[in-house]
Amino acid sequence: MPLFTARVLANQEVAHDYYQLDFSWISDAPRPVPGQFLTVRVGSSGVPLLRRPFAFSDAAGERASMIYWRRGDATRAIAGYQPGDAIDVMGPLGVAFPEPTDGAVPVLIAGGVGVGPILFLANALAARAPYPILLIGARSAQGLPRVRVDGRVQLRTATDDGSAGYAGTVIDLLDRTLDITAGDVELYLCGPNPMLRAGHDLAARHGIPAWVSMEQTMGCAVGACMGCAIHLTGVERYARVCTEGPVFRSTDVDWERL
Amino acid sequence: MPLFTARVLANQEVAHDYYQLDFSWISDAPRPVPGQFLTVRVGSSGVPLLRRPFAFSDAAGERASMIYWRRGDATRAIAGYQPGDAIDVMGPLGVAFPEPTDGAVPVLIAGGVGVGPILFLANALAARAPYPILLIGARSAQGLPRVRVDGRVQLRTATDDGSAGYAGTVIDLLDRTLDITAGDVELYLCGPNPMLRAGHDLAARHGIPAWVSMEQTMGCAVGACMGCAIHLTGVERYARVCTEGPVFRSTDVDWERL
Amino acid sequence: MIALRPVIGGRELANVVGVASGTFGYGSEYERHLDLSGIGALYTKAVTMHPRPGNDVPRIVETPAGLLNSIGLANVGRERFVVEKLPGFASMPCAVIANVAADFPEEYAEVVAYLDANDPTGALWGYEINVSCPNVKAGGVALGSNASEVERTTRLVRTATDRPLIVKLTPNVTDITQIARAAEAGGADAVSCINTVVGMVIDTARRRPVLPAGTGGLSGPAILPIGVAAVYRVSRAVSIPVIGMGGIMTTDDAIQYLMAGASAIQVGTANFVDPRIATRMAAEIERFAIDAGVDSIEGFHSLLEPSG
Amino acid sequence: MIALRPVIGGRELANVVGVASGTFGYGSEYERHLDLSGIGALYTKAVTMHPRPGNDVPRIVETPAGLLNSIGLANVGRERFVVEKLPGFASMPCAVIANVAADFPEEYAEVVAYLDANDPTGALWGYEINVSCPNVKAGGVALGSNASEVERTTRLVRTATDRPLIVKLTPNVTDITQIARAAEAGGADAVSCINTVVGMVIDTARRRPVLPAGTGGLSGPAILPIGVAAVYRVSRAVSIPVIGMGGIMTTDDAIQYLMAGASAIQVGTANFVDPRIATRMAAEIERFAIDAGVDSIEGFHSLLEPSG
Ligand SMILES: Cc1cc2nc3c(=O)[nH]c(=O)nc-3n(C[C@H](O)[C@H](O)[C@H](O)COP(=O)(O)OP(=O)(O)OC[C@H]3O[C@@H](n4cnc5c(N)ncnc54)[C@H](O)[C@@H]3O)c2cc1C
Ligand SMILES: Cc1cc2nc3c(=O)[nH]c(=O)nc-3n(C[C@H](O)[C@H](O)[C@H](O)COP(=O)(O)OP(=O)(O)OC[C@H]3O[C@@H](n4cnc5c(N)ncnc54)[C@H](O)[C@@H]3O)c2cc1C
Ligand SMILES: Cc1cc2nc3c(=O)[nH]c(=O)nc-3n(C[C@H](O)[C@H](O)[C@H](O)COP(=O)(O)O)c2cc1C
Ligand SMILES: Cc1cc2nc3c(=O)[nH]c(=O)nc-3n(C[C@H](O)[C@H](O)[C@H](O)COP(=O)(O)O)c2cc1C
Ligand code: FES
Ligand code: FES
Repeated sequence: MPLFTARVLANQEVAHDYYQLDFSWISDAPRPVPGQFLTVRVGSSGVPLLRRPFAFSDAAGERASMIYWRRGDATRAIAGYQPGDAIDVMGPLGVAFPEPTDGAVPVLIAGGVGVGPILFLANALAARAPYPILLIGARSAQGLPRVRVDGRVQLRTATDDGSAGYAGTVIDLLDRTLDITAGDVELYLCGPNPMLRAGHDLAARHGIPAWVSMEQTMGCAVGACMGCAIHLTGVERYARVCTEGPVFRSTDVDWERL
Repeated sequence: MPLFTARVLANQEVAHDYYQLDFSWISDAPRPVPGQFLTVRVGSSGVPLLRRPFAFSDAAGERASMIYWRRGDATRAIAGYQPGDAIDVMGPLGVAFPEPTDGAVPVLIAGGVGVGPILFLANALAARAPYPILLIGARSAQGLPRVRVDGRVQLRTATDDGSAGYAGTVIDLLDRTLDITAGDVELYLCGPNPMLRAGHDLAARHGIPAWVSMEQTMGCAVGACMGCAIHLTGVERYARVCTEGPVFRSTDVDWERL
Repeated sequence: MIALRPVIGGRELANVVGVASGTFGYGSEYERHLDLSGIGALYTKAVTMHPRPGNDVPRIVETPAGLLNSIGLANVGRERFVVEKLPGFASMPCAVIANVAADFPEEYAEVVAYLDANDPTGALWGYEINVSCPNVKAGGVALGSNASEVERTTRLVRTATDRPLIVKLTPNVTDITQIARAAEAGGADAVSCINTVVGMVIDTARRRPVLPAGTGGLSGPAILPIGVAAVYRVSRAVSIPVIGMGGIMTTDDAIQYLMAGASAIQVGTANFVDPRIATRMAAEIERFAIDAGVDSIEGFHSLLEPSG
Repeated sequence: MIALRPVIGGRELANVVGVASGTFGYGSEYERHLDLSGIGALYTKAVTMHPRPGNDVPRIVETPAGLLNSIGLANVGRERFVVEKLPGFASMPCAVIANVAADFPEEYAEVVAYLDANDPTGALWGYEINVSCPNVKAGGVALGSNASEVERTTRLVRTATDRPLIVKLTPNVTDITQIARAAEAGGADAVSCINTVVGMVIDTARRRPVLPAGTGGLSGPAILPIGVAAVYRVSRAVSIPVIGMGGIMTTDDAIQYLMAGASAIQVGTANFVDPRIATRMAAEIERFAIDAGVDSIEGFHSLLEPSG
């Protein structure tokens, strides 16, 4: 849970209302791995009050990145950061995506704010065969992020309005992709809950394992406040997204009670 | 009480931690006169919550100005405004400094945040004889504002540490000035309460009239909330700084109960 | 055409958004500059038996997302109110409701009876009985936190007027629903809540409370969730309309109150930030209602899905 | 050398700044990363008779300058608390105070007796009795707003332990001083206040309260003036020490509480914003004391000039 002041290195729009923030990463903090997140404190006036969690979209050497959706007070403020500005960060936090089972093709599915962590994972998994398949969905072409993807990753995109890539949801595209992918497959999903749930249902139908990265409003982000609970399957079982997650096995999540 | 969105024209440091903000003034709003003030809404997050009052330091054509001390949340935010930025302003508000009695030499005394309105008055009174005498005080040289003063104004400065101008308080300087000023004199003061009070005492001793511009925390700024009261002399008499003031005859103010 | 018109004691208000007592004076301060016809109701600064100078100064101080005040019911008193303010109300393009404060139950009734008698043309639409001011020694929170005193006060005032009668509740109590029920039992046509929350700010440099009275009343966004919770509970405890307020700055805040069970709302501190806000909010609430397919105030209440 | 060491029930704490129950877990979450030796006291998440899963989700939502929570006392229960948490406390470089919650008075005493019996080495410095949680059906605000129940609960717990006993008060009452006096009469060594303020946030898009339970407890800067007022009043009503909290984000906020009459303070929601804050604040308060020529906690109290 290192806490430190990082420096903004770059802050650029990568899709409509989506930005990538690159910032310095101190060398003695643990190196973030895909699936982990950080929290950012925005301002000091009490509004917004809480630190905001964001997944890492990259981390290498003394540099780390996140991709964020400009949607509310905190993210609007972050969108105004300039190179050189100080940011108060805490991380890396949470558990990482597990490695795929040997020989399984990792199929990665991202929508909305899920692009960051999934991209990080795709670039990490590109180092070894079988190479990952990356599916990114958006409402329309302008929602698709302009980001750096390792050449070994097979990237396909889907848009709801058909303005780019496959015309349909990214889960429809996943369905098609599974049909044409030989051998073992393992799914990794991050995005809005309905997308995660549809991915889980599909995985269950195909009998393939799926990992999902979940969201919940956070207080402490380190497991102390019990604020970020989600329901797991089973009787009255809860898990903390910040420490038991954010990555969960999709069969552990109680999809009826989100 | 016109309310409108003005545009920042310039925003420049004029002394250590003091800035002058120039902004557009819509032509159908009343022309601000010396002593009047405006209120500015800063941000929209609820912190800071209230509009902040500032005296006009100038107004001509479609341009108006204020000089402000960067001291807290709101003024720090204002110091960050760039030319072209929108600002939500309400004004002109309050009563103006009265004209000096015919033939009387207006002696104007400013300290701290009082510089703006006194400067505005000095430049306005420079249009006719007898020309005003303007005394500006600060802790040290770097607190003295670099501002445009009409050539007909006799300007003298005082610093507590003697680093520029007269070595002493601006009230000491006033005392000296009164000694050497022939004929009728009328005082106009704006600045911290202890300065105003010392000016009032001096005026009383010399039997000359003095006008003071007072401050009080404001809610509505238009006379509706009774929040900005100060004590006047007499039994349980209060006056609203926003509408009965901010300019008061110094003998009307209850200096014991500020 | 949709009719979001609160009905209180058989009379209708033009829309759901009022401007709260103490934050809009007597309207005259704004009349020349703003079109007040878009306001549902103007609640006057409190009127009392005798003129009151108000509390020592300073009277207001900002807190995190809030405002703490200790005005102390500064007002001209019922007689000058009738002479100086009433005539203006007759021509006001919105309903004017007199907020009435007093030291003890009988005095409330006396002030209301006096106003009623001196307002034959009905410039006053109705009354809001302030048994919830935290900044006075008598008749404020002390009275308003005692259910039987609230009931007795309401009953006395009820006999003094036939006009709509609203009782304004304090949140500084263990169980606000109990006080609301007492007001209902006493014959109130509606209850309004919340008045300000007791708070204190200390100036650590000057080593004393900023407000000479020590404590003051907290308003503004900081208390929004406190007000919404109060309205949610009170509206489930009484069958008369509930007028909600506390921290409303945006249309979304207002809709929270309406969904929570309010039949009308009031905007207080927000007027200081933007005096045009009530009119704009009234229009935006209409638009929300149209989009949500809501065509009555009750429709707002039933939008809320039952919790837990 | 100055000694700002609160003495509660005859025992001394290292400094005036504690971390509030529910906002710092059991310390273990922070231990590896922060030096906890600068913290005056760590108040644990509430411990109950049986494990509690906590309330339905989501459990927290931000409000203007505040945080509304409905955690529902999620905790492992007294038995696992003793097995899993206690051993860690013994080596903790700061005092650990167990925050205890229960459904009824006897159960509070039973949990405390159990902890006492199973902690022969005294890893627990003392107890804070939470009769003020707004997010449970039994034993929370309902119990804590009833003076005689608070007195009875305190008395029962008092017989169960000789360690310092703090009773934590709710602000959701008409007169908090009455409840504080009941705790004192029951044998409390100190009272702490305030727990959270009841509030509600409605998600107007989803048309339901954000928290499935409907209401939750409001904390954070929004409630700062409410807490300061409570401490000011309570400290003038009882002669045992008062531990102040509610909305403390800065050292100046903490000093407001100390001047208002608190003998110690707790930092809650602010830990989420910056977990290092308590340690820093403790050092800054020492520095303030030196500058102000204050050499004891009582010195802070007498800094405040009498108001009005
Ligand atoms: C583990 C995790 C990883 C995330 N990764 C990303 C990411 O890579 N990119 C990205 O854009 N977003 C990510 N998010 C979501 C991100 O936290 C929100 O977009 C952000 O908090 C919005 O803040 P705001 O003030 O701009 O908007 P607001 O208007 O305050 O909030 C918009 C929504 O954000 C969520 N939110 C607000 N506060 C919090 C909080 N304290 N904790 C969690 N959620 C909150 C709520 O659902 C709220 O409805 C992640 C969230 C979690 C829990
Ligand atoms: C009639 C009048 C004219 C003024 N003219 C000027 C001017 O020309 N230049 C200038 O720099 N300052 C002027 N002030 C003072 C100015 O309003 C404060 O400096 C400003 O509000 C500080 O805000 P802040 O958020 O930066 O600081 P904060 O830390 O919020 O406040 C610092 C101090 O400012 C005062 N203040 C805060 N809020 C208000 C409020 N709503 N109303 C009044 N005072 C408040 C308080 O005394 C407070 O202690 C004037 C005040 C009044 C009443
Ligand atoms: C400066 C000020 C003066 C007030 N005066 C009165 C009053 O005279 N009578 C009354 O019933 N309420 C009074 N109130 C309370 C408001 O009417 C309202 O109940 C409270 O401020 C909460 O609403 P808000 O958060 O929107 O301001 C006053 C509030 C403020 C801020
Ligand atoms: C997430 C959360 C959980 C809490 N859990 C407890 C608890 O278990 N027991 C308790 O006595 N108080 C609990 N509280 C209340 C705090 O200890 C404290 O009284 C309150 O938050 C006010 O302080 P603050 O504004 O500094 O947060 C909790 C508060 C929060 C925000
Ligand atoms: S955010 Fe506090 S436990 Fe997860
Ligand atoms: S600020 Fe409201 S009356 Fe002056």
